[in-house]
This record gives sequence, C-alpha cells and structure tokens, in this order.
Amino acid sequence: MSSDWQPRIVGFACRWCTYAGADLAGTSRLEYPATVRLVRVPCSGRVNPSFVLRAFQRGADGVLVAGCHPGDCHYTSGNLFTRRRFSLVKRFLEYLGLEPERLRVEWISAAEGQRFAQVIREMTDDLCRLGPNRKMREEP
Amino acid sequence: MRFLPATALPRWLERLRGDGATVWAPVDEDGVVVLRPWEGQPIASRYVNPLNSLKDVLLPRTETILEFEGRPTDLAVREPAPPQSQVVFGTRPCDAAAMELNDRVFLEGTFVDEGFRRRRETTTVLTVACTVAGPHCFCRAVGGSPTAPRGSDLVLHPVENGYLPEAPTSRGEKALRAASDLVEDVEHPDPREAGRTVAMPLAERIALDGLAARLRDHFEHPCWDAISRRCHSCGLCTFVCPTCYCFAVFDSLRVTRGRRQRGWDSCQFKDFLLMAGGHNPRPTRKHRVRQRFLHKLCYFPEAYGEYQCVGCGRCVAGCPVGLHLPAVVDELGEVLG
Amino acid sequence: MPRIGVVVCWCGHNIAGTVDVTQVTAAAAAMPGVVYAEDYKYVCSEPGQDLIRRAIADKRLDAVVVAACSPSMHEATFRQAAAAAGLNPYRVEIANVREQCSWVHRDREEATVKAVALVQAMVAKARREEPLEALRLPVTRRALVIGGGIAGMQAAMDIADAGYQVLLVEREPNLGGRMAQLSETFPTLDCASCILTPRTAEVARHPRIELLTYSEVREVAGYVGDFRVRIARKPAYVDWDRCIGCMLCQEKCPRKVPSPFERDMGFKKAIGVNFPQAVPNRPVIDREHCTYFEKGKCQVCVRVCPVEAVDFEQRETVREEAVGAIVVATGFDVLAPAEFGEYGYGRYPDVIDSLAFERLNSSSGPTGGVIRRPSDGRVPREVVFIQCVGSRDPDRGRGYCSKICCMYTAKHAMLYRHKVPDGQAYVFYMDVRAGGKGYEEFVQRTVEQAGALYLRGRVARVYPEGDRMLVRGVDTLSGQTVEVAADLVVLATAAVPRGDARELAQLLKVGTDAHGFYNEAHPKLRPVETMTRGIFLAGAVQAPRDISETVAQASGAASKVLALFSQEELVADPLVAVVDETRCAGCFLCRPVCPYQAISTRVAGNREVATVNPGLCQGCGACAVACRSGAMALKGFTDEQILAEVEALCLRTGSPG
Amino acid sequence: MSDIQARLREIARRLLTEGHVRVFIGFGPGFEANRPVPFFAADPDAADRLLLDEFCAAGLARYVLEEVREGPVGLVARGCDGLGLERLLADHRVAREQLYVVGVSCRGVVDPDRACAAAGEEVRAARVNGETVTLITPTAERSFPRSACLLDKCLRCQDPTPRIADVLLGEAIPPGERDLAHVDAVERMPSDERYRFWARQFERCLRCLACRQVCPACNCVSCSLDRPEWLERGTGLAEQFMFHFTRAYHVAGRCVACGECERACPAGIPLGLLNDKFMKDLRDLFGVAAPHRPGDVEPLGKFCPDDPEGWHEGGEGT
Repeated sequence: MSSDWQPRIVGFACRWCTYAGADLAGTSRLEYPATVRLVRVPCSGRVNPSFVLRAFQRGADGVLVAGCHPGDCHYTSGNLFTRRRFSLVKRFLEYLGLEPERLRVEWISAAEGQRFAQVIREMTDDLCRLGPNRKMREEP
Repeated sequence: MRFLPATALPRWLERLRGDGATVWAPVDEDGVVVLRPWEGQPIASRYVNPLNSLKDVLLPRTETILEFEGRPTDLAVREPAPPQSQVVFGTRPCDAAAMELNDRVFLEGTFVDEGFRRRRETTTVLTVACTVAGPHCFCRAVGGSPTAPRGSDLVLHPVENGYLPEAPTSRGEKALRAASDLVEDVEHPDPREAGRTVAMPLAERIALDGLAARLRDHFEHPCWDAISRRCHSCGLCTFVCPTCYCFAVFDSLRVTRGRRQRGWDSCQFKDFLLMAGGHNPRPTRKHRVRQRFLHKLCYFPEAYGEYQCVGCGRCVAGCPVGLHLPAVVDELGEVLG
Repeated sequence: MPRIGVVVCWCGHNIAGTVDVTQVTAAAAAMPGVVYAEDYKYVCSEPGQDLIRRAIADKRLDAVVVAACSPSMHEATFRQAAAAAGLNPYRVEIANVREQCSWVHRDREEATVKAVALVQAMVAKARREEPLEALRLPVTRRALVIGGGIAGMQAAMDIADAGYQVLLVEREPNLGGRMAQLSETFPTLDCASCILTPRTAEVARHPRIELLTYSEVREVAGYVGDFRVRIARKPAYVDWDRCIGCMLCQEKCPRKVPSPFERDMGFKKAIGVNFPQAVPNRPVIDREHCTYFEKGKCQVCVRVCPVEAVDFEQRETVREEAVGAIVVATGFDVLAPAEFGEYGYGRYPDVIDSLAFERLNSSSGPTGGVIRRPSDGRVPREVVFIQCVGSRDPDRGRGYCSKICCMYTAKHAMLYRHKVPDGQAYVFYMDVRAGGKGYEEFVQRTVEQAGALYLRGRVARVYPEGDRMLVRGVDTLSGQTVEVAADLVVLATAAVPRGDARELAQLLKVGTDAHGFYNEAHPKLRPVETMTRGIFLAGAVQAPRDISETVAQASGAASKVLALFSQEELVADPLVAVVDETRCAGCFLCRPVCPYQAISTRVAGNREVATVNPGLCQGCGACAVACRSGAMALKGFTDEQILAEVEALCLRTGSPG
Repeated sequence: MSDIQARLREIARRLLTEGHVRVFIGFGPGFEANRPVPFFAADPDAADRLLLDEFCAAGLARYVLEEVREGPVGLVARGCDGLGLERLLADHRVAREQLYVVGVSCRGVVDPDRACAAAGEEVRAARVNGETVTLITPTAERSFPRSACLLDKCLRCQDPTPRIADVLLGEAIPPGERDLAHVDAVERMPSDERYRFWARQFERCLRCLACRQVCPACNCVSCSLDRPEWLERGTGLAEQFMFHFTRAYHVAGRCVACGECERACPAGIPLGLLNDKFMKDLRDLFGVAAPHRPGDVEPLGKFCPDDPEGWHEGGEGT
C-alpha cells in the first residue's frame, strides 16, 4: 500500500435528508476528505442491499448508507424498512468476514452538514487504518 | 516394476511445481474433496472422485477469451496470456477417459477449440487407479475400468505404501522422470488385472446394448414426460459431469474496459436455448431432460461411436431427486424393452 | 448507443477554483457515449443555457449531463432548457461538483479526480435512461367533505364560496357535530348554537353544497383529481322529500328513550330529531327502539303524518360519486370514563363527564340550562372538576394532552359560578395550559372573579358519603391530602379518535398515529395535507383542537383544495414505480412496504400480478427493493442506473485515489 | 410406517378416483432401494406404487408450483413440506383450494450414505426413534445416534408435523424453535478467518443453482440472479459472494428451514449457516420466530417504530 493511498467510499444518500445535508456541508464550506462519492436516491428505502455488495465487488473500500432520521422520512416509513434491512445486512456482511468499519449506516438530516463531514472524516480514518478492501472484490 | 513410495509423493509434486507448472491435487476441504492448485497442503487419499473433475482444469468454469478497453470506436483488444503448463494429480481413470471424449468434440472435428487445445497440450494427467468402486460408480458399464489408462499420461496403481506407475504417454514418462531418484524397483503382478476384480454392483444393473438405436425411434415416447417430471431444472448433473462441455460466452463491462469470457452453461437451465426474440426451442423440462439423455445415449454415440458417459457416478450421488443416468437408462429399459 | 453531451460549469471561481474544469471536460469527452463536452463560466446563465440548447440541436443529443451545483439548485433550470430544445427533460442529469466537491475539498488534483468520477457516474446513468413523460391527471372539480361539524362546514363553505361543487357527508341525521352539544364557547362565552345555527342554515341552503346527512363513506378508489367514492345513505324510514318537518310524529310518538345526544340525561322519541334546531329538520326512526319494528304494531307516526312520509320499507341506498379532492373532518370522541373505576363514573349518577356538563348548561338541554345534578335534581353547591382524565397518562396508553380540557373546565367553573353564585368550584389539575388569544386571561378570571379553587394534583378516589361524593386527592403544591365533599363531580375526559377512525383511514389510505389520530404529511410544512395526495385534514380528526383552530385548519384545507382545483390538469412527477408483468411473480412482497397503498392486483393472462397506480405512487422506491425478482422498477432510479453509477464511482483511473 | 403407507395409498387412490386431484405427489421406488424418488401418481392404480419410508429425502413442496397449472394436486407432506407449501401459499403462487395435503409426522430421514457407513454394509430399512435410529441390514439390526444416520437437514428440524394438512396420518408432534447455535461457531471466528472460511466454501460453488431450484422460497417467475446486471456468469470469488449473499438475503425472513438447499448442494456448501444467520438476527433483533411461519406479513415487509439499530451491536459478526 503506497503512503498516499486514499480509500474509496461509495455513499447512498437519500435526496431529502443526507444528500441535502451533504449540500449543506458544501454551502458551509466544511472541508472533508475527497474519498466519498454519493449516489443520490429518493429514499434510503431505495437502497438494495445488493447495491452495497456491488460497490465492494467493484472496488469500494467503504460504503455509507444514509437517510433521514427515523420518524422524519419524506415517505413516512422508508427509512424504517431500511433500518430493518440493514440491521440484518450489516451483520450478515460481517458474518461473511467484512470488517465492521467498512459499512456504515447513518441517519443524517438536511441540517446536519457538520455531521456528514464528520462521518466522512471518521470513515476515512478507519479505512486508512484498515487499508484497501480485498474481500468480496473482483480482480482489477 | 517401478514403485513410487507414498512418502515420496509430496517431494515429487513439489519438483513438478518447481518446473513452473500449476499442480492440481485432491484436498479435503471441510469434508469435501476438491481438486485445487496444490501448494503443499495435505493430499486427500480417501475419496471416490473429487467434486470437480478434469473438466475444471481443461475447460475452466470461467475463462477469459479476450480483454478490451476504450470506446467502441477506438477499442484496444488484448488476448490473455497462453495457459501455463499444468499437472493434475489424483484424477481417476473415468475422468481421464472423459477428456478423450471431449477431445472428439473440441479437437477432432473441423473446428478446433483453441482454448481447450492449448490447455490439453500443456496438461499432464497423473491418474490414480481405483482399487475399490464407490457406491455410485459404474465405469465398467460404459466401457471403462478402475485401472484403465485411457486419457491418462501416467497411471499410478495404488499398492501398499505406494504406487506402481504406468506411463502410457511420453508426457507421463517425462513427469515420472522428475521422480527418478525416488522410484524403486519392485516385483509385483500386473496391477491392471486388479481392475477386473473390483466389485461394482451398480454397473451390473445397467444394460446399454442397442439403446442408442431404440432411443432414436422413440423421440416422442410418452415416457419422457414421466421421467422428466421430477427434474427441478438445476444444472447440477451437467456441471458435475466430466463429459458435459456446453459453455456460454458473455461480456463483462466495466465502464471503460471489459472482458469477453466463456463459462459453463447447462442444457437443463430453462434459458439455455432462449433466443433474443423470446422463442425457446426447448421450453419444458421434458424437452431439456430428453435432450440431455439423448445427447449422451444417442446423438453422441451416433457421431462418435461411444456413449457420452464414463460412469464416474457424480450425477448418481448428486442429483437431489435421483434423476441420473443409471436411473434413466433403467426406466427407459422398462418402457422400451 | 445514446449520444450524450456533457457541459461542465465553472461557476466562476466556485468550481473552477478547485476543480480543473478543462481536465474534467477532456476526460468527459473520452467517456463512452459522450459525443460533446464543453465547459462554460456560468451554465445557469442565459448564454449558458443557450449553449445546452444549441448542443442538443447541433449534436443531436439524446441526453445531457451538467456538471455544476447541486441538483436542488438548478436541475429544474436545465431540464427546462433541454425541453425548450426538444429534449426529454428527464434526460438531463446533474453531476454535483460544487456543493459535494469544489466547496468541500482543497486539493486540486483530488477534487478533479472526484469531479471526473461524478461526471462518469452521471454519464453512466444517462446512458441507461428512458425518456419519461410527466403524468397528467384530469381534475374533477368537486370536493367531498366528510363530516358535518364545524370543521366540515367551514371547509365546505370556503370551497363552495369559491365556486366549486361540494358534497358534504354527515353520518348523523343533522349537521352540527360535536359543537351542537356545547353550551357556550371559551374564552368569549358566546353561545355555541348562536354561532352554529346560522352556519348550518347557510350550508344547507348553499346552492353548491349538496348535503348528504345520515350517510357514510363506504369505499374510496382512485387518486387525486379522480377519486371514486361510494356513499351509503342509511334508511331514515321517513321520506325526507315528502316530509315537511312539522314534527307531529315526534310529538305523538309514544316511545320515549334516553337520548345519547343528551348524554342519557334526557329523553328523545323513537322518531324525531336530536335537537330542535337540527338542520335538516327531518326526523329519523330509531329502529332499535321503535315499537313497530319491535312488535310489528303501533304506527302512530304513520297515522299522524299529514304527508304520508313515514316509510318502514326504506332501505339503505348506495351511490357512487366522482370527486377531485377529499377533506376529512370527522372530529373526535370523548373517552368513555368507565375505565377509570376510581372516579366512580357509571356507578354514581353524580359523577358525569364534561360533555354532560355542557348539556346541563345548555338552555336547550335536559334541565333547560339550570344546573341540576342527575341523581336528585338538586342544584349542586360544590362541584369538583377533575382534569386530565385519560390524558397525559402514558400508563393507561395516552401520553398526549387533549389540549381543550383546561379551557373548557375553566369555562365550566365560570359558567357554574354565574348560574350558582354561592356555589364553589374546585378544579384538580396537573398544569393549566392556556396558550391562545385571551385564554390565560380567561383562566385568571375564573380564579379571581369566579372564585374557582385550583388544586394541583391527581385525584386518587371518589366515593359517596351520604348524598355527596367525597373526592380525595393530594395537593402536590402543599403536599397535603385534600378531601372535598362535592355534590357533583365532572370529569374532563380525554379527546380520542372516533371509534371507527382507523377503518375510515384504511378506506382513505391515510396513516394514523398510535392512537388513531390521522397523520399529516409534515407536522410543520404540510399540516393539513396527508400522505395521500388530494386528501386533506380539518379539525380534531388529526389531533385534539379547539373551535378556532379547527376553523382555521378547515379554511387551510379548503385553500389546498382550491389550489388543486385551480389547475387545468394535475402534473405529477413521472419518477414512479412500474411493474414488469412478465417478471412479476405476484408474491406481493411489495405491497406492505408501500406507504401510499399504490400497489394493487391485476390479472395478466392467467395469473395475478402487481400493478402500481401512478397517481398514488410518490416514487420512494421501497417496493423496488422488496421485489426479489427485479420486476418492480422505479423510473429514473432503476437498478441498472444505480448499479451503473456505483460501477463508475468505484472505477479507479489515473492519478490519486 | 407401513400402516401409514397403506392409508396414504388408500387416500391417494380415492382422491384420484373421485377426481378431486389430477395428480398425487409422493415417493416411489428409486433406482436404488434406499433412495426413493419423487413420484407422481396420475391414475388410481399408480397410487399403489406410492411408498413412504425413512429414506424419502426430497422436499415435495416445490413441485406444486408446476403441477397446479394443470389442475388440483394432492401430496403427502411432512413438516418441512408443509412449511414449504405455506411459503408458496403466502407468496400467492398457489391457492389453498388447489391442494389436498395428506400430512404425516416425520421424525427424520435416514441418509443412506451416512447409514451405510455407520452400519458398515448396505442398509435396507430403518426405524427412526426419539434419540436413536435402528438400522436394519441383511445381517443385523443395530441402533445408532441420530447424528450418525439422519440427513443434516433433519438434525435441526423444528416442525415434524405439517400445520396445513387436510388430513393427518398418525400423531402430531408439537413444533419447537429452531436451534441456531451452529451460527455462533462461525460468529466467533476472527473476521479474516471467517472471510477465508466463506471464500473456501464459495470457491467450490459450481453455480448449478440446485439450491435455488429446490427452494420453496425461491419461487419467482424470473430470478434477478439470472440477469447480468445483478450477477454475471463468471465464477470469480466476487460473483460467488454476490450470488450467495443475494440468495440468502432474498430468503431472509422467508426461509422455512426445510434444508433442501443444503441437501441439494453438490459442493457441500453450508447454505443453512447462511439462512440461519438471518434467522438468528431476525429473532434476536426483532423477535421473529425461527423460522418465521409464513402467512403473516414478512418480517422485512414491516417494522416497529422502536426497532433496534442492529448495526450498533453488530461488531465482529455477533
């Protein structure tokens, strides 16, 4: 691993809360590592668990699934299904051998630009410590 | 007669590996014996047949045909590096014979399959002959034998504390030369004879004589409905079969680059013959099951003069609903007489 | 392969200061499918938009990717620009290289690499895009208002006054709802029926309001702009068209039964109206108590009716109506205090609930407005009011505040003092919540002028002693046990949803909270809307409210209906779910995850498959994940598109990262 | 079991004679005596060839999908078959009135390979008792522990008796909760070792799809795993993880623990360890019964407002 290696994080962000929160981090000019790239989805409930695996397959070192706080879903209940699905999926991926730090599920509201930046900083630190992900990943 | 002590086996394989070849050997993984690239791990000795056959080595499950990169108008295409030489230790006589059947298809027709040919030519098959038959074995019913050298470069006949090597090909002889200092000279009766006395109850129950011709006349026989009814349309029988060789070609695209690959396909999958317009010439289980068995028992013999089965017994052991070649031959025998 | 154009915005220094725009443009030009790539100082400016329009025309583009600020800023702008050039507006994608790149990263090289990846992802998405057409739904400019109380009437009047037809459905035979039972209103103490009666008359004679009393909604199908509603009218056993409202039948009917309207403290006849000012002034036969229905003889009403309007053979009739919007104003109920055994309600006649106290105060009530206690008709000298009976009591399942009780209890104490000048009112309370214009002053007057004694604390027990009730509680301010001997005890019982609120909510596909109050779409920003487009809330169906709030909310709901009706047709986002029927197994795992009940069953060939009502679907995509076979796709966010984006974002090319 | 077999034949014959069912699915003699195979009795006489013994291994529920197309189907069902049928009913793939279910209680099915190895010779018959299995060979009759004789899928069986039988032959055995302790052993491995464990299992996968084809929960008309955007045909480790993750996730909360996937797998991949992991977490996090009995809304099709966030306690697979 070269010393300037930076992890790659794929984030799935609900457009109403987390994506807007990331925008707020931008308008507030909060600096965070250029490791994350967001996929904009209507709701965290749109995130198929297999999307996460696909990201790891194709070379993501970490994946973030983020949406509105429970109770604040634009569609009332989408994130409550997310909570069930990803409670299982995160444990299952760890059961398959993935390090817990590589998948994070977070509730980040449109007002939490600060928190979005913080989560990315934390994840980047964790992943730098772990190094590149090789698990479940296809040969480049 | 030459004798290779069992204790010398790892040293010999290590030398073959040292020559730059990939050495395959049966290893016990969580109770399942599998042919794996060997890197010094314990070699399994108690097995009838590994999960995967020689097919896995010569016609891999997935194989890259070419790689490409760029835009459609400006595409750089690259062929993969030619295969390295390989040595397969521990294959059984049935599996070795199966490769000769595949030779008929891939090498001896008007079209020569380059991938198969290159692997075949660089692979040395070190067969370990059988001293007992497994409960599902029936090689004798399809012209094989527990000690037959067909398809092997070297046959190692197991005896107490070691093997008696027999080298039908020069490739086998060459492989054995790497063990010349390990080989001893012993007195022993012809080990090939032992094959005749191996008990193989299943083989006794299979009557294949004249079956090919009778099947030809009974393509539309209603028995196919009954036989195929319990099939779940998985590809297990075809994938474990050392003689089934069907493959599909597919492209994997990765934004700006990709590769064209081929990998096993199964005539039992319902989309096997599915065409772009939605037409499927073999839409039902009956069509597909009949295809599999007619191919093995009728079309292949008509084209190449022998059944497309070596009696390894993997389908017998594997099929979750007992729809395997001996059972089908038995059921056909009952209705066709 | 679609022809894609990429336009990269400098946003002056905002993007170009951190991201090497030229390099991004060059990288974009080399991406598969891209036939045009250009950068521009301000793409959102008129010349910038013109650049997009010209590129679409000149390069025959099938899709455009704009690398610029967040889609929440200018997605609409660029879509309009594309549409003006003849491109399907849903074939424009935005790569967010400002808020999520140039503004948050400092290293120019890293930011540039990331910007390229973001563009790559949007190009990959755009390649897999279908042109989408906005859904256009016709609007039936006619509203249904469910509930003929003050909320429903207000909403109906506002809508009708604006020129639209209204269908007003009320389950009781007459308008007025809960408010018709009230005596006076706080904080002004004007009489409820003085406000209500003119309003009911106004509603009844409004040329654009069709009144359907004694009717209930049975079925609701369709969606915003085009609801199909089945409404059942219960049999009154009186032909209201013939009836002239003389009420001879009521007068002569020999059968007298306790009146629920009077909280069983007064009587009604088996035929008649609930109260004299009822609108419409038409009688119904109470089938359960009518002697004819019980025994097959009597028919006094038939004999006295001058117009032969009594019809024992009348049946329920059901009609189907088309409406474009629905206002739900079904109000509330009060908790049956039977579950509070410690207060003795039901056991002792002189323990009553507040609604009964309203009736005792009402000049049209069972006592003619003189406060007399039920047991012996004596005017009570000491009255104890107990607040928060069932409210703010999480142990018994209701943690919420019923909101109206503090004020009406103060009103009761005040009215009592007015009517019984030497009487003493005691109020057991937890907190006095008097937020509202003139409310706190009113409570102060109750204490200072009406002399009501407020005691902070819960009442532990009420039990009889002699002909009085002993009320024992703890004054939590002094810590003393308090015991009051009262002639009458009045319980301020919790406001609760109607018994069948959940059933109606299911018909309407509207969510309810844990108690059964209807959920608004957003507590702050969309308080009168529901999650089902075209269905609005007014009044206490949503949460306990007083009259002025109810009326304000009803007008708010009406204004939402009017906004809907002012449109020629409804335009809906086409980003909705759609079913591939050849793949759908009909397992319906998608159905329970849909918050809008937009998924229903359709027979396709010989089997049942799921189908999505695009008018109801809001495009959340939960169903697409619940579907294992991939038969359910969310347009604009298909599996193929998201997977392609992921793939592009994972690609590691060139320098850092 | 011969008494029950006789009654089964009688019922099947009656159903076929009276035209209540078009076909009756059970077991018939296989090529080998101790391996009966699924058998489809289409006429009353064929009913006499139905057999039911301790070697009837295959699950039958899945056949119903195809067979009901032509008309009503009768079948014999053990507890696992019954749950499989319930799965198909809950997924609206078949209608209850299309089925006539002859229920039997099952104490476990003998694995002929395992039994022959234990007995040291051909086992032709067996009796499955509570804790032991009596194996009958031409020369002897000896008892062995269940684990030495029965199919793996039967060792953790929690539903010996079907819940939806139209008629039950023999006595009902009360259901239990599934023992999921075997999941713990994998959870306890360090993360990297766990990854190596699964990589080794998945590397053996031939992608023959037997696990999917025999599964009563994998009853889709069209499987997303046949679509290249979800799963390429390649058998690289990345694709193998994708396949096994997705298969297991698609049956999470829906798996009825019939064990057919694991029995069918030629590569010996412990698929039950995957299914049971979801089952265990569903139980531990959301109080879902193991397995969730079909009929109610699926555990992943609903939520509770106060569901826990399982990822917080999820560290290291526990």
